[in-house]
Amino acid sequence: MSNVLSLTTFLPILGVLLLLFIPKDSKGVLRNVTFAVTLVTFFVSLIILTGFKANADFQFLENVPWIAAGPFVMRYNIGIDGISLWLVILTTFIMPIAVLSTYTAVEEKVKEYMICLLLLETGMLGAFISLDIFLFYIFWEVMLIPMYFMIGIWGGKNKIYAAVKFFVYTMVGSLLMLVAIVFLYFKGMQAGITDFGLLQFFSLKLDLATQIWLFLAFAFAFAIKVPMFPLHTWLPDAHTEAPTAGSVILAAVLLKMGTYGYVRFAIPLFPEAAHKFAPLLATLAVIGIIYAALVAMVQEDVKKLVAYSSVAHLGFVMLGIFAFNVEGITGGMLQMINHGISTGALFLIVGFIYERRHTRLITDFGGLSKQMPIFATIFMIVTFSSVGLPGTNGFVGEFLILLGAFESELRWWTVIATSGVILSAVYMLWVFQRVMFGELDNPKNQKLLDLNAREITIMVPLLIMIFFMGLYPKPFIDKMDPAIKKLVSQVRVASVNAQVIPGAQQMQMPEGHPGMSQQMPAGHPDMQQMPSGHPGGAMPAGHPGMEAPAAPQAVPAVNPHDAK
Amino acid sequence: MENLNSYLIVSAILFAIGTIGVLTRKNVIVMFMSIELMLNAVNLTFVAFSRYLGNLDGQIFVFFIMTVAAAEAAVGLALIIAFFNNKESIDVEDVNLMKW
Amino acid sequence: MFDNVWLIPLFPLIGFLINGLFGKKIKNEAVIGAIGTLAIFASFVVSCLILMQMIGLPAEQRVFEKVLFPWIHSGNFKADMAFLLDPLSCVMIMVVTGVGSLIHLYSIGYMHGEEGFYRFFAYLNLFCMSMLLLVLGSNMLVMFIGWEGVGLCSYLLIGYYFHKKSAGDAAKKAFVMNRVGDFGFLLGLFTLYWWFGSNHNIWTINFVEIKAASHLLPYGGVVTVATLCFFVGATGKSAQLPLFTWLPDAMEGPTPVSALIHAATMVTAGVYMIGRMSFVFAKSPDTLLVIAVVGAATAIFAATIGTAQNDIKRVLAYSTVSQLGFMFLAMGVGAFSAGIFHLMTHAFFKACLFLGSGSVIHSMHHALHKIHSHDDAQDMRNMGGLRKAMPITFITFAVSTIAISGIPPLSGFFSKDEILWMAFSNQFHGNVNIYLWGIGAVAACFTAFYMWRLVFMTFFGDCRINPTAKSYLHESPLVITIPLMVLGALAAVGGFIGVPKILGGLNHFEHWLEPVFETAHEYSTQYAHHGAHPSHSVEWTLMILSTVIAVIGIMIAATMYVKNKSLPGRFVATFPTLHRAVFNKWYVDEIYDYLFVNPCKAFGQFLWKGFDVLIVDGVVNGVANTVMGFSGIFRYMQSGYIYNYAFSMALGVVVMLGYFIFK
Amino acid sequence: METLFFLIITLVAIVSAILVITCKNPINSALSLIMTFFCLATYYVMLDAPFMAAVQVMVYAGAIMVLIVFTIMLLNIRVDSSKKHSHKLVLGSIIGFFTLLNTIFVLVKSRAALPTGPYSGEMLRSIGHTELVGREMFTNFLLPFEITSILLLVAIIGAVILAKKKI
Repeated sequence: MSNVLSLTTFLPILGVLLLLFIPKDSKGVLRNVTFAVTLVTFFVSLIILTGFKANADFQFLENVPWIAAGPFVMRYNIGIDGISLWLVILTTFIMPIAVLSTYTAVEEKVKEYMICLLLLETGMLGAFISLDIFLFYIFWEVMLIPMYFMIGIWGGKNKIYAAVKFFVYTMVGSLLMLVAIVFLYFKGMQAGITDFGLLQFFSLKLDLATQIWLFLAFAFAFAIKVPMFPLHTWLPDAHTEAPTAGSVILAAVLLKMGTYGYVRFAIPLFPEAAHKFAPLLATLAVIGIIYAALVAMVQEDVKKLVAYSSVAHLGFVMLGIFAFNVEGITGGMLQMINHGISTGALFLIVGFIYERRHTRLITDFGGLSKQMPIFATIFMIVTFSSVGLPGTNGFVGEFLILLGAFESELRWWTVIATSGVILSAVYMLWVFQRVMFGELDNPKNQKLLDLNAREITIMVPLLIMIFFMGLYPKPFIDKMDPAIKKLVSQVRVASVNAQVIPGAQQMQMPEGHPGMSQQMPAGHPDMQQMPSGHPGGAMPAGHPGMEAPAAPQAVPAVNPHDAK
Repeated sequence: MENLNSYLIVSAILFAIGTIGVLTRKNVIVMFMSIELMLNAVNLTFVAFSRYLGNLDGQIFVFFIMTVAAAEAAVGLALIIAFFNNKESIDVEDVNLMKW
Repeated sequence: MFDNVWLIPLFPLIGFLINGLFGKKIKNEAVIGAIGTLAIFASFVVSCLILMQMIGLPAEQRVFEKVLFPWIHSGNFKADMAFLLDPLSCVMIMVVTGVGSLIHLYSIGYMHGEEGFYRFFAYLNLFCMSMLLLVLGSNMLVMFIGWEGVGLCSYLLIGYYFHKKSAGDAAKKAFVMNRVGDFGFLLGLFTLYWWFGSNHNIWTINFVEIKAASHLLPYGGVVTVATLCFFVGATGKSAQLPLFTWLPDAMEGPTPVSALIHAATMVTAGVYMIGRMSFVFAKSPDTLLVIAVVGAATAIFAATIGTAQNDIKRVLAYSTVSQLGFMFLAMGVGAFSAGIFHLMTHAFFKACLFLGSGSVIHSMHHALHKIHSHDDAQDMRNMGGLRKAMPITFITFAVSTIAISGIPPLSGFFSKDEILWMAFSNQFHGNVNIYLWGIGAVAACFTAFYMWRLVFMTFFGDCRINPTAKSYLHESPLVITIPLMVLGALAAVGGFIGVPKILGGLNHFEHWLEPVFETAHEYSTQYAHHGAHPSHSVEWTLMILSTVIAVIGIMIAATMYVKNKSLPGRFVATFPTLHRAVFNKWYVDEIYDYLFVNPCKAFGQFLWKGFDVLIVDGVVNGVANTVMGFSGIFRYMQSGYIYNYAFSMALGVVVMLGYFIFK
Repeated sequence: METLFFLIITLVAIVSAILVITCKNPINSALSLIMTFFCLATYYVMLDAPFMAAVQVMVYAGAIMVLIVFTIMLLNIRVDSSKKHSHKLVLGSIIGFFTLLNTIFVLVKSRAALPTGPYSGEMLRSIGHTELVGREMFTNFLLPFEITSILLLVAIIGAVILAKKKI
């Protein structure tokens, strides 16, 4: 079973081949086959889960030659570690649910729709498992196309606008990333790197100026995908126009590409630059949290509201990642999965009522609890999961993120972000109240049917995950922990060398203990290597002699000119 | 027997006339005939060269060109009829589906 | 028995699952009610056993931690699902399960025939479970689960009549205000965790461990920051200024909910939390002062509003807010055990009052329903003279009212008097003491006044209800009156476990809690002004004074509402503005709407329409439009006419050929 | 004599070719085109390729032109009524002129070494053009010849499918 990772990734493509032989009029068969394919993919991915050993290494590696064009050597180089493992599982877990949700929602061009879904799955899985930067880029783009069609063909009223907006936004980012990848490769070649394999680039030492430019290009591409404020405006449009399954996948998995990109590429490849921009990105993340919450509050369309809540949630994820400590990144990773589950569930819920009423305006609803008690219960659980109620999954992630960020230099950011917790309750409960509570006064709503068996089947796995992850997140954390520790140590070496930007210093609490002790608990193995008493956090900004104390073992001397 | 160049010049003139016809006329059938004219100009060149070089390959090619021309005539005219059935016109300006 | 502490929250959880998942199919109210009640009663039995065992142990061994399973372990952070048993949590589980059992029993009668009967019991059990987690949690995070869990249940139960818009609004308001508090709680947790971790490499949120390390904490400084954050959490949960407005609105829920959640248990969580972390709070005299001031201010503020309300439950709600203010006052003056004592006695008499009012409403509702009247069954202006129709309800209600007014020797007297005494005699708030005491005493006077006003308006005088309806008024069934009698009895005698020394008592209660609070007392003596301790005669004087004050309050009420009934009307006519302000709760809701809610919505609207759509999308669409503009020019090259393409092609061929030939 | 004949034929061919592209009525264009085809057949005879001439007359002047004339009559197109675009005419003529220039130069001036074959005038006359072409066709070019049949088959099916309104 050494090829199980490839198998998981390309099973959906085999499914596409199978679908090609099914006449387009037999919609039932098409749906069932697609569902079966995604389900099989999920079960195969469980083999990965059980076979995965909780250590920091990349596992299930496959590495074969692929393209060798002149100096460019791309290899089919895949593997997963604790960080990508859960995202792979999340993808395979969400897909059958998404497919099941389309059984009555999509009636036109079913065959093409199912093919799009399966292609999308391969694209997403491929992006998560790629260890070759170029391979990653290919899969990254592969994801884009089926999604574009899903929005553009099966979307709502304004679908073309939304699809083009989605496409152009993402494309602008990814082209910048492509340039950066090529540039990085040339830099790598000078240092003796022979192919696009990601792991070799981790040990590549770049000077700060180069790092900054490359980081910016990568960060920009990922920030669009996340999406971070102020690059988020494609998301509400794409979400509102996309069909339910599209929204679910978009929210559950595609957005994770952005945050995953930071964790896997942007930060470990360019650690010094990442540290330099951490305050900026954290600021944007925090603005995103508050901003999206405020905007979500006044939305009239339920789906748009959920879309904005996504922006807020991913703001939390970004904050956690840029805390650069184990708690924060673990929280961020958990929150990615949580968000996939809860927001996916929310979109499914919106899809359910949309299918029944063909409207998503909040004012068209009210008092549905009376008519749809099961729906009300499920909606409530998901709402509270999204709000981050302890005992549900949302809490664990959010708590660890805030805790991690509070421990790091991002203390004041955390304080503001924590207030987002209040706002999320406001907008989620308000919409819940307006939709579910009150008088059932709209005559159209009085004939609504409660969820049927299929719809309940869709929601049950999500509900189980909501409680399981909320009450017993240990198995999740245990598998990702070693990989995250490794990532943190990778980044931490750099943190000492990174310039401390002005302002970070003022963020210290008045007790005025050296910044070092905050980031680095005594007893951490890295600690011994550091020159004792070097107050990493308290170094005056712009000090050109920065590289002197820490340089010998970690990073080549930073050119003072670049450092400015 | 005239020398090769005179044939070649005649064929060049015919080709040019055909080109002008294709470019200036709007009637699809006339354009179509102009294309036939251009093909024939080429045929003439082939036959002339074949004769002066003592090599029959060129004439064989003319056969093939004729076959292609026949096939083209059949399909092309069918297209024109189909187009006419749709648009009640054979004006090339009405072939504007590509217009944005 | 200690090892089985996990059974306590487990029983209600099982009850919740059975009723929640299958209640709809069971249908039989008796079965559902029995499941719900027995679940919590089983917890009560276990709690009793644990209490017995703990009483048998020497004081210093009365701490026990039970780890159930590891919960969140990441990096340095460790939080287990673990329970802590000590005298404090013992008191709390006894109150929660004891009062809880009675209220469950009561609900069987009160909720009879309601739609969603099973739902009610499921939520009630879930609430009990959360509350038990809150009080049993051995670290801040487990406490936080309970903390939010009770908020959730409060949300669900306030919104029980979800078809009423006011109920939905009230539920949301309660949850959001609680969330504001949670914000504080989390920040406090972070601050404490980070401070211990970064300074002493103690990465913990476990109460026992923090207590052991609490001597490392400085006085003031970061502790003030952390404790103030925690206190914000407490104000949200316990409806203190400025986050108290949700509690009166929460009366939209069924009456047993008001009794259980909004009087006896949940709202006291803030007080419990301060008690649980007394060793941290005691390190910051500034925070203690803030707590005392906020507590006193809430006590008087809510009491004034209580005097002008006509809805029987709202009067009780403001009374609760006011009494919670007393508890915080106690915490703020370092009288932790007095605060917990008042918490307990308050649970007895306030639960009894709420249940009594529920009994009244139940009866009123029934009577009004019979004559198809749409009058408000909760409005005291429609009541009067009910003592004849409902003797048991009246007696228990009256006992509890005497207790809350602070008339000896009922329970309220002992606890309230101890708080007032400590407010006067504590040694670390200096000159503020006298004001704290004064405000407390005035608030006590107001309390006596509005509580007796309620009693007089409801049970005395003539019946103002429609005469036909009057004949339908009757005493509630046994299942309702039994809990009333038990609680009334507890309200009467519950104070005797905490009789102060000066009255010849042994103050068992304080001794019982001493192991929990001794660390805190140790810290607070560090900054106490060691002045002359007030003498016994002062204590006696104050005690008599506070009783006299309560009696004055009762007298005023009697004058206004029994003897001279025109007085309230004339009073209103004389001070119309004052009355309007008090009647409208000092316009706090309106001020909040004006200051927070509306600006937030407007700002959100602005961000969406102004920033998102106009600026960000404007830039994006602007770029797109620029590109479109250029392509609009270039598109003329792409006419879409095939002959134009043929032209270009021919031209291209000619030019290229020409270039190669003539070059 | 032969030169004069050549010149006359050339004149007729060019004039009729010009008529093809200038006549307003497509029928006239078609008839002029037939004239041009006959002139070309004449050239083929002069070039010792009588078989080619025969095929030219039969396939082009006969089959293809009949098809075109039928189409014109079927569609009942009379006069090319739509307005003229003078700029198009001018541009087309210029391009046509340069095409002529290019073609003449390519054909006449830049003639590189071309493969010569064994078929002299005498041979054509003695053995016969038809037989020689036939031999060549069915020996060296057998496969392409067979493939043309497929091409024609495809064209027939295509034409039927395209022209029919409903299949």
